[in-house]
Amino acid sequence: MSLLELQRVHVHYGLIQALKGISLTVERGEIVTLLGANGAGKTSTLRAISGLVRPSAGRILLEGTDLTHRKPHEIVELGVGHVPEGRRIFPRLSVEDNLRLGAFTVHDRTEIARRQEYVFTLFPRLAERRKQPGGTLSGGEQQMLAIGRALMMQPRILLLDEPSMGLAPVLVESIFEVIQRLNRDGTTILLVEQNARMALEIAHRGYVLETGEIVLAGSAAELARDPRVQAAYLGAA
Amino acid sequence: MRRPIRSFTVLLLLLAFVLAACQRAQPTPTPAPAAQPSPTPAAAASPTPAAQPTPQAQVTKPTDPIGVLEIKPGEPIVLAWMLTVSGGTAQLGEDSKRGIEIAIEDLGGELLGHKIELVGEDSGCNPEGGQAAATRLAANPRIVAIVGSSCSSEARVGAPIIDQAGLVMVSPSNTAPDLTDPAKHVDAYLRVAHNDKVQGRVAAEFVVNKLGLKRVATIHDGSLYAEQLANVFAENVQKLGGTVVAQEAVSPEDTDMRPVLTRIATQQPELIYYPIFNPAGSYITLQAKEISGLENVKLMSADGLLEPQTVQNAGQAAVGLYLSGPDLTVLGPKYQEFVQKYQQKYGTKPVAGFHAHAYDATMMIVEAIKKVAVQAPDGTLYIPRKALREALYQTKNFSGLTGNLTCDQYGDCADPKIAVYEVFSTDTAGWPDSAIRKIYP
Amino acid sequence: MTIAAPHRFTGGRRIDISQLIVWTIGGILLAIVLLGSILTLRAGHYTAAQWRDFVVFGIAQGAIYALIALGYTMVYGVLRMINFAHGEVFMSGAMTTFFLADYLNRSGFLKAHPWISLVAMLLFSGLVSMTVAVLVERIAYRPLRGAPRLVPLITAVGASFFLQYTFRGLFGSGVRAYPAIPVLQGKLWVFQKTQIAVFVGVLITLALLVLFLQRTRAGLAIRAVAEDREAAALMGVDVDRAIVTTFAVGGFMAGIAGVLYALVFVQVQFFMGFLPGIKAFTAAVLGGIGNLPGAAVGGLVLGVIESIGPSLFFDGYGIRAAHQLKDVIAFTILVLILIFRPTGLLGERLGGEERV
Amino acid sequence: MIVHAARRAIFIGLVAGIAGWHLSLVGLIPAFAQRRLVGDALTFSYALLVALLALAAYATGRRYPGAVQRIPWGILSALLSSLMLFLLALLVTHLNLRQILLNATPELARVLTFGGGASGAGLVRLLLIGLLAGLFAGGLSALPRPWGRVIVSAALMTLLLGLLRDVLGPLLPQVVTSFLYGTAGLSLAGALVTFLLAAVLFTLRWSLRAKAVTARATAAVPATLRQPVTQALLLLILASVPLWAGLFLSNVADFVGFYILMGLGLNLVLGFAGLLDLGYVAFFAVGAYTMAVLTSPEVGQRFTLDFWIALPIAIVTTVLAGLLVGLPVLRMRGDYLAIATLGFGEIVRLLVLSDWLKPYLGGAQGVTRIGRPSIASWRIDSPQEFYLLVLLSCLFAWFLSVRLRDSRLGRSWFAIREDEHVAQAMGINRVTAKLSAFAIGASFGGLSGALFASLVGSVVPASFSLLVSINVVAVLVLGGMGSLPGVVVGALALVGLPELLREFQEYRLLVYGIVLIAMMLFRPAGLLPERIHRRELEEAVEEAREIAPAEIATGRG
Repeated sequence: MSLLELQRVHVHYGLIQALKGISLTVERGEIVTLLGANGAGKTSTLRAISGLVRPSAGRILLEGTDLTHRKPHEIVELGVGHVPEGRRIFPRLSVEDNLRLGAFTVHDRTEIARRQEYVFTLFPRLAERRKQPGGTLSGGEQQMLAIGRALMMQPRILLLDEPSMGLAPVLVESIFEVIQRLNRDGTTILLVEQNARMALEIAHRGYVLETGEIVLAGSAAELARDPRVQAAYLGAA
Repeated sequence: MRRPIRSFTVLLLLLAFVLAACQRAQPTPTPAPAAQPSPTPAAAASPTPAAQPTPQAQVTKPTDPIGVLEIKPGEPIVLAWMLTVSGGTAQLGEDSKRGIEIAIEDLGGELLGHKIELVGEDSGCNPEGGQAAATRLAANPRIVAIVGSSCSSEARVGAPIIDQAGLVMVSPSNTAPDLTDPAKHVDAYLRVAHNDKVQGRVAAEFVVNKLGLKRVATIHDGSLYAEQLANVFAENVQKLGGTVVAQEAVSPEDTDMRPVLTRIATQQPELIYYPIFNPAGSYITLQAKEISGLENVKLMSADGLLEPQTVQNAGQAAVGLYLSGPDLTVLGPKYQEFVQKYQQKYGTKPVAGFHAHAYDATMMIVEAIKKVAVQAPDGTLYIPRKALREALYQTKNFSGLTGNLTCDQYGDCADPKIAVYEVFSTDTAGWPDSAIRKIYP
Repeated sequence: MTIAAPHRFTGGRRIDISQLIVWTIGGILLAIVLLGSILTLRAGHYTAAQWRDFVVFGIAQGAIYALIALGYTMVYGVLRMINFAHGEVFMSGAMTTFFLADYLNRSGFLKAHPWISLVAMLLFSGLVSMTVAVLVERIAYRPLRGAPRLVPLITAVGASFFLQYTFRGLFGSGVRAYPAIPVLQGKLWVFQKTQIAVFVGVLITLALLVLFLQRTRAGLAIRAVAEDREAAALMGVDVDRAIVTTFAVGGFMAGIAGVLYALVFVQVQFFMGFLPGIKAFTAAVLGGIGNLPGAAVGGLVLGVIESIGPSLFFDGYGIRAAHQLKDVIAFTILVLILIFRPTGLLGERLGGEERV
Repeated sequence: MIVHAARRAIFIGLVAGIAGWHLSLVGLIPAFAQRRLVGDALTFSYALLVALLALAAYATGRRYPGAVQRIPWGILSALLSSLMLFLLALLVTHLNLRQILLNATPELARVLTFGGGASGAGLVRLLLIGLLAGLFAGGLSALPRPWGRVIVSAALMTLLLGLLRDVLGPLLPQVVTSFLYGTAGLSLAGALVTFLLAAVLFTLRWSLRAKAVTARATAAVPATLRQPVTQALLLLILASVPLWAGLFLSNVADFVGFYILMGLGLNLVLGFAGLLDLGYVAFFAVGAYTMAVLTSPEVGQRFTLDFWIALPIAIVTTVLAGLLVGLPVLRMRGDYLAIATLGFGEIVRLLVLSDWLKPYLGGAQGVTRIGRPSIASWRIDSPQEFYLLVLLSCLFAWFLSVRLRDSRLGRSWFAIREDEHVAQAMGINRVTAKLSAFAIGASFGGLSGALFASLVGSVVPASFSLLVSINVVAVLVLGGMGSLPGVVVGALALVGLPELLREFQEYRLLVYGIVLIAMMLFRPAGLLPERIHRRELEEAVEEAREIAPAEIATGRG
């Protein structure tokens, strides 16, 4: 059984159809990336998985458990972490409060403290600013906070939406390193990324979305070699 | 864009046509089908539901310049109320309505072999409410007479409409002087509530002559009643040689009166007169003595606060409060009995001050109906409307709960005896005797 | 660029003109108030003790506003909506608890154990108001969450009427008087003891509220939802529950406020929630809506201005019955704050995002 | 499945029962018991109770496809509600609750049990009626398409006719009245005839619509003529109201007209430009007081102007007032705007009430003896005559609204409503657009106020409370924001209908609250939605449900 499976998922916003029957799977331990142009439905796919939009048809399964009609917080409790586009940290809450919210589903205080230490070792910068409101951090630090927050819940699968967006190249590098490290530590990752080159570098497999449909699927290496992908997303002539 | 303009022209033409029709057809506008009470068309045509007049009926049917109401056997006699039963003043009207209901119950729900049906309109304690309610009642030809209105503002607008429709109204609680002012009084209007001219004068006489106080302050609450009464009081005090040192106003929703009382305190009055309602009235009572400079001030209010709640709400602070109002000493056991009925029927003590007046108004109307109604052998009842009015105006020494009522030519029927009471105890169980005593005149 | 520039310029200048007019009006108002104050003070009608009394009265009244305002501010901070029915939530607690208080009084328990009775009344009132607030949220607001802002505002008005007239229908339109609590009678220095009770009540409630928001999990959830509802949901926060908690806490405080109100002002009635509701909202805006200490400060400031304002501002002009204009002052402040400083005196908090 | 269905039936039954408790204890049911609708037996409260039970049964049954499921589950719900009602009757009879709950009277118990009392007989009666109501509701919804609706509509029509006895009775020819109506309410024969007639009428209407006969019939008339003809017909009917409606109905029509005027005015501000003004009463007050001060000999300079001179002055004054309110709130939106305007409305009311301005505005006494218009020798005095003036004003406002809607200015309002920033970026001058919305909108309110003052003949501050503003907003909400016909429907329903049922005024605001909430929950775009707006709102509400799936909506609660 796959860790995550989408079966012909449709999503509508009012009259506009964002997803037209997406089917995909993510296996345990994988990094899977979704590629596609703006508006192709990448974000909608993630939002559907974490329950922020309700699919009009289709099913979403997490290790066989149906997520389709659950509320977002229930899905989180089942082990789906989601770092949304634009990071969405809580700007007026302190770094610590932000992290505590990440572990909101955990009730054991020592466990929370342990995880917080783990995040702080991963991102020492955050430890320095633990009392500071999240909104005062720099862009890169905010992204660290966002990922750190998702780690606090120790998800079985982490959905990452555009983690590199708006960051300086050096920071992008380090973010991707962290992603890989997380994956090595056992977190399954579904990655949506504009920077297709880097995404394909770290991913095991990938899907390409166009206007709400999957048009290509395969291993990262295959996709990177595919001329259509090269033309559209990797900027190769 | 030409379309609207064209239809507009069509409309204008149509309107012109209708206007012309209106003007010709209705010199005195009254509802065409309900026209029987209209003053102008001769009475000959008026006994209306004359679709199938029985021979006997024609013999006994009276004539009347403004119409005769015909009540067939089995049909009820319809009385109406026009009171405020919604919004912030709701309890005033509700209380009066209960007085009417008890009166009807006391009659056994019947009069001259006909059931009494009670209909009513909310008049909302404002002119447009009075207007709407009055037109509604005016359009109902089955109505014999109206108990109402609650507030003087309603009556000012409503009474002319009621008058034009040939009905008659008896108000249980309007006290504004202008309603029975010879220049402004309309024929259809009577009241069993006292005229505030009297109350204001008596109160002023009491303060200046009996208590010997010269410096007074007044507070009203922005209601028509309170403002008029406060002004009448102030004028009379000045006439008697006193000074009005402050004239303030609060809003009925105010709860903290201390600031306004402090303002008044700077003028060092000897007495504060605040003819307003609860809850605002009780707030002043409660808070006045707390103000430095007002420790020894006397407090006085009027019939708006002449109810057990004033004492319950203000507790110990109410002791020593003067209240002007109708002379309760004449109320005696009959009133007590009434209050008991009230309590039994509605599960609460009277919630405002004019329930007994409403009862009396109803009974007065009933008496007048008994006087003028003509009963045909087949049971049909005829009530000539003008005669009914006249009978009401001729009411003399009618012994009601609120005193012996005698109506004057301008519709003032109340027993004009105004007394001043002093609250001496907080025990309201045996209201009024257990808590207040008459000290003037 | 060259084409766009003049256009932008004229647009900008027009706004400036309208703003200029607004600022001029504001300035004139300020001048009137200042001149009036100076005239009043120079006339010297009032003694220092009287001025002090005005402030004292204002604080007592303001404390009540503050307590109700806390509920407004919490709901606004979390949901960005004006819970128009909050005044009625306040009323429902006070009205219902009257019967408990009356019962305790008749049975003699109130005299024998005043403190226990008081606590029982506060709890009871809080629970009633809480239930009402939660029900209102469940029926009138939750199904409409995410709809245009106007929509819940209208249901709130509807809920307000519904509650007012339900209570009127159930208990009648009469004014009811709470029994006096023996230990709270009399004066302490310049204050009535009941006023002190209210003031202490406000401080305790505020402190508990801040602790609750800062120190508990539920409080954290509420703060998160206030900032970003969707992100909070992604953290595993049950948004519905957080919102219900907000209403419950706000309702409970309104219930407490209801009893404290009854201690000071004694009389309760079905209509009693309306005006304090609007005033409390004004207080919340004054302090910076969404800001809890702001609501408390706003309430006190409003109370004091209402108390002192008519005498201070208008006496100098010899205006008749100046006290009648106290609500005019309150509403003018409301409008002026909204125009010139929409974030209030202390600035808004609790919530994030730009608004206005 | 069965468990789920049973739970649902029980839930709805309980909810209906609680609704019954509420209506009983607030006094609605006992109050309505006085009003007989048909014959001597069927009172308004009985009709209401039966409707409640039937509604419970219908709501339970509507989920299921066939009568086999609908009827039994519906009956279960209805019976449960009956039991709840009986329980209340028992409580009321055996516990003395009157100290607290005013309406917990023995009388209530009698009404609740349909006259049976809190005894075995009452229980049997209630259950029987519950059973019948359940059967009726289930059976009705199981009928083929039009019949259920026709029967319900006809029944409602009959009840309405019974309810409006005092209004309609005097208007109809004597013969008809005496046939239709008994001593109170409809006579049995009258009810039967009304019901059959209404049923035939509704059937006809339904089949007409189904077969699109209307389309063919109107197609016979040349297209260019069609609109003017229907319009002229409509206008003729409208203009003839005072001829047949009588004094009271004309008066109601006038008040409906005042609210239509205000509704159209607020519609420009709220419906078109999307600015929520909760202080609209301010303009109504300014119009009314300007008229009062200028034409009454009582206040101010003590000179009086003619109505026709005062009217334009009143309108100009309100336009200025509109600008004065509009200027400072230019930058506000949403809730803040609503509250600021609410503040303005209250300020106006408090100022006219104040003793300070009493020499000019009359204070608490208000102003009486306000002038009435006259044309040549004809003095417009009665509500009937006034009606024509009101009608003319309404039509004028209507045409102006239509013109504005289709104009450049109208489009810029819509743009601001949709997105202020985008609108500004598109080169729309936000200041001019907003100010003109406020000013023109205000002028309608001022016109309404001036007419109002003149008709009533006196104004007092109490008439200009916040309730008026809320009323106007509610008129728009009910009709559908931005929709012109919606304003008319809203005003008829929220101002006209309650006037016709004035004796139930006590419950007016209660019902009002319920209507406001129910409208927003079930039909947020109003009864006659404006096209663009409807789609938008429904989507938004739909989306709201998707994001935060409400249990109420899905019925999982």
